[in-house]
Amino acid sequence: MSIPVLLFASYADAFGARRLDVPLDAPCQVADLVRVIRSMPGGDRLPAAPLVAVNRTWVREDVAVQVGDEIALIPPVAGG
Amino acid sequence: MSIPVLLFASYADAFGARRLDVPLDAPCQVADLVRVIRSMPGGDRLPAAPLVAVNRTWVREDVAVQVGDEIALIPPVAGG
Amino acid sequence: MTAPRSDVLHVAIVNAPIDVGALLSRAQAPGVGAVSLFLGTVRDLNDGRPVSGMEYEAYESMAESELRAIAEETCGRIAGLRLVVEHRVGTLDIGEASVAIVAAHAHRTQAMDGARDVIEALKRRVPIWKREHYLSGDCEWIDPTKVQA
Amino acid sequence: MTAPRSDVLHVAIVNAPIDVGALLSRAQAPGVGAVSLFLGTVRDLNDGRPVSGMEYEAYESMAESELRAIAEETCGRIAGLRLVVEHRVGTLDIGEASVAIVAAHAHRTQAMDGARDVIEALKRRVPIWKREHYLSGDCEWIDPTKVQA
Repeated sequence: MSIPVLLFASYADAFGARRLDVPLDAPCQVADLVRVIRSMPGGDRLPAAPLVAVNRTWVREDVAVQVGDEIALIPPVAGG
Repeated sequence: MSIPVLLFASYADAFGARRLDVPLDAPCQVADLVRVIRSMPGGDRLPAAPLVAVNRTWVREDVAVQVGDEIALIPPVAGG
Repeated sequence: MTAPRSDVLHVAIVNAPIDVGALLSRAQAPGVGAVSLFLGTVRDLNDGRPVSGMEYEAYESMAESELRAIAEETCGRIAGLRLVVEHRVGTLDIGEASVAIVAAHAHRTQAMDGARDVIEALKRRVPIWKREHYLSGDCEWIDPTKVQA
Repeated sequence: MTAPRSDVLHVAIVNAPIDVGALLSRAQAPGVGAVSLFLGTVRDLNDGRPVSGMEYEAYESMAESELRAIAEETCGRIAGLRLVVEHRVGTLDIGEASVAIVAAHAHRTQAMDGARDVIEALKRRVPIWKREHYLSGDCEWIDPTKVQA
């Protein structure tokens, strides 16, 4: 199975995609997802602790990811 | 001789005029002017230490008033 | 790179309605990254009394020179600040703007501090007065040294 | 007298130019005595490099909900505050507004604090990114954790 992850801005550039299918089974933790994404091509351009949102809410690394969650890897924000 | 003094807003209402001719000779101090104005009809409505401007600049009571100065007695300001 | 010059672009006491869009345009410049606008408007209630309108009076020549001095001092403290200030006098309806301050800068903190510094100094130093007209028919000069609404 | 209700009047991520006059109108109410507007605008120089334009991207659904959460939290802290917020995405020219925040209140301190609180939280929390396009032809995503322009 795999878990879809949304990418934006510099991360979309790094991975050459706006969405990744991460080979991992749900449920798992956000930290597991980040670890696998880091090993994918372009993953070396991620910072030490990238921001993650689940269902449009900021989450910590130890939050569990469920099937059907909307997961996004968020570059440093720069609005305004 | 007399010294002209401009009045505004509540002070103009208090004295029923927008300009007073204060019976006093220049040079004198601002404090002298205020003392005489206070004795004029309506002068009882002045606060203890009314603001005064000379030539459009805030001044203290001990400043000297010269012939030709533009003198104004300034009610508490309430702009904005 | 030298710090950009501060600039008092426009200071005026006016009788006509304030054109906010025009004031914002005046402050624009290619180096501006943040604009802070402050508007004072006439509200319908003060100290619990229903207000029908507000009448502003100024010692116009001094008000304009004090306002300009405040703007110059603020620009002196905040390098690169661009300031536009208008205060209206005359009779205003509920909702109309009595004062508009536009502060523009490369960065947001300086823009917001600039606008705030000008309105605070204006409230303390500029010889302008306002007389509130109440729905009851009477009216009263506002004395900020007596009531803090 | 009870404190007037706070109100988040409008929060949106938009593609078209921001209509500042319309946003100011939305915040109006008879009880408003002070309006503070903050505008972020695209400037022609960043970190000393000449900029030709700016491209804004958002995680739109989350950006809008975060922005709304920020507005609700700010209104929760400041009773009687009226807030209108728009952030634009897409490609912007120098001088165009990327964000507009209107905070209206009976009193000036609350209005100015409201606008400031929203822009500061927006900068920290709302998933929006910007890519600067330089006159030299290249472009770069801005990373505020790396440079403090």
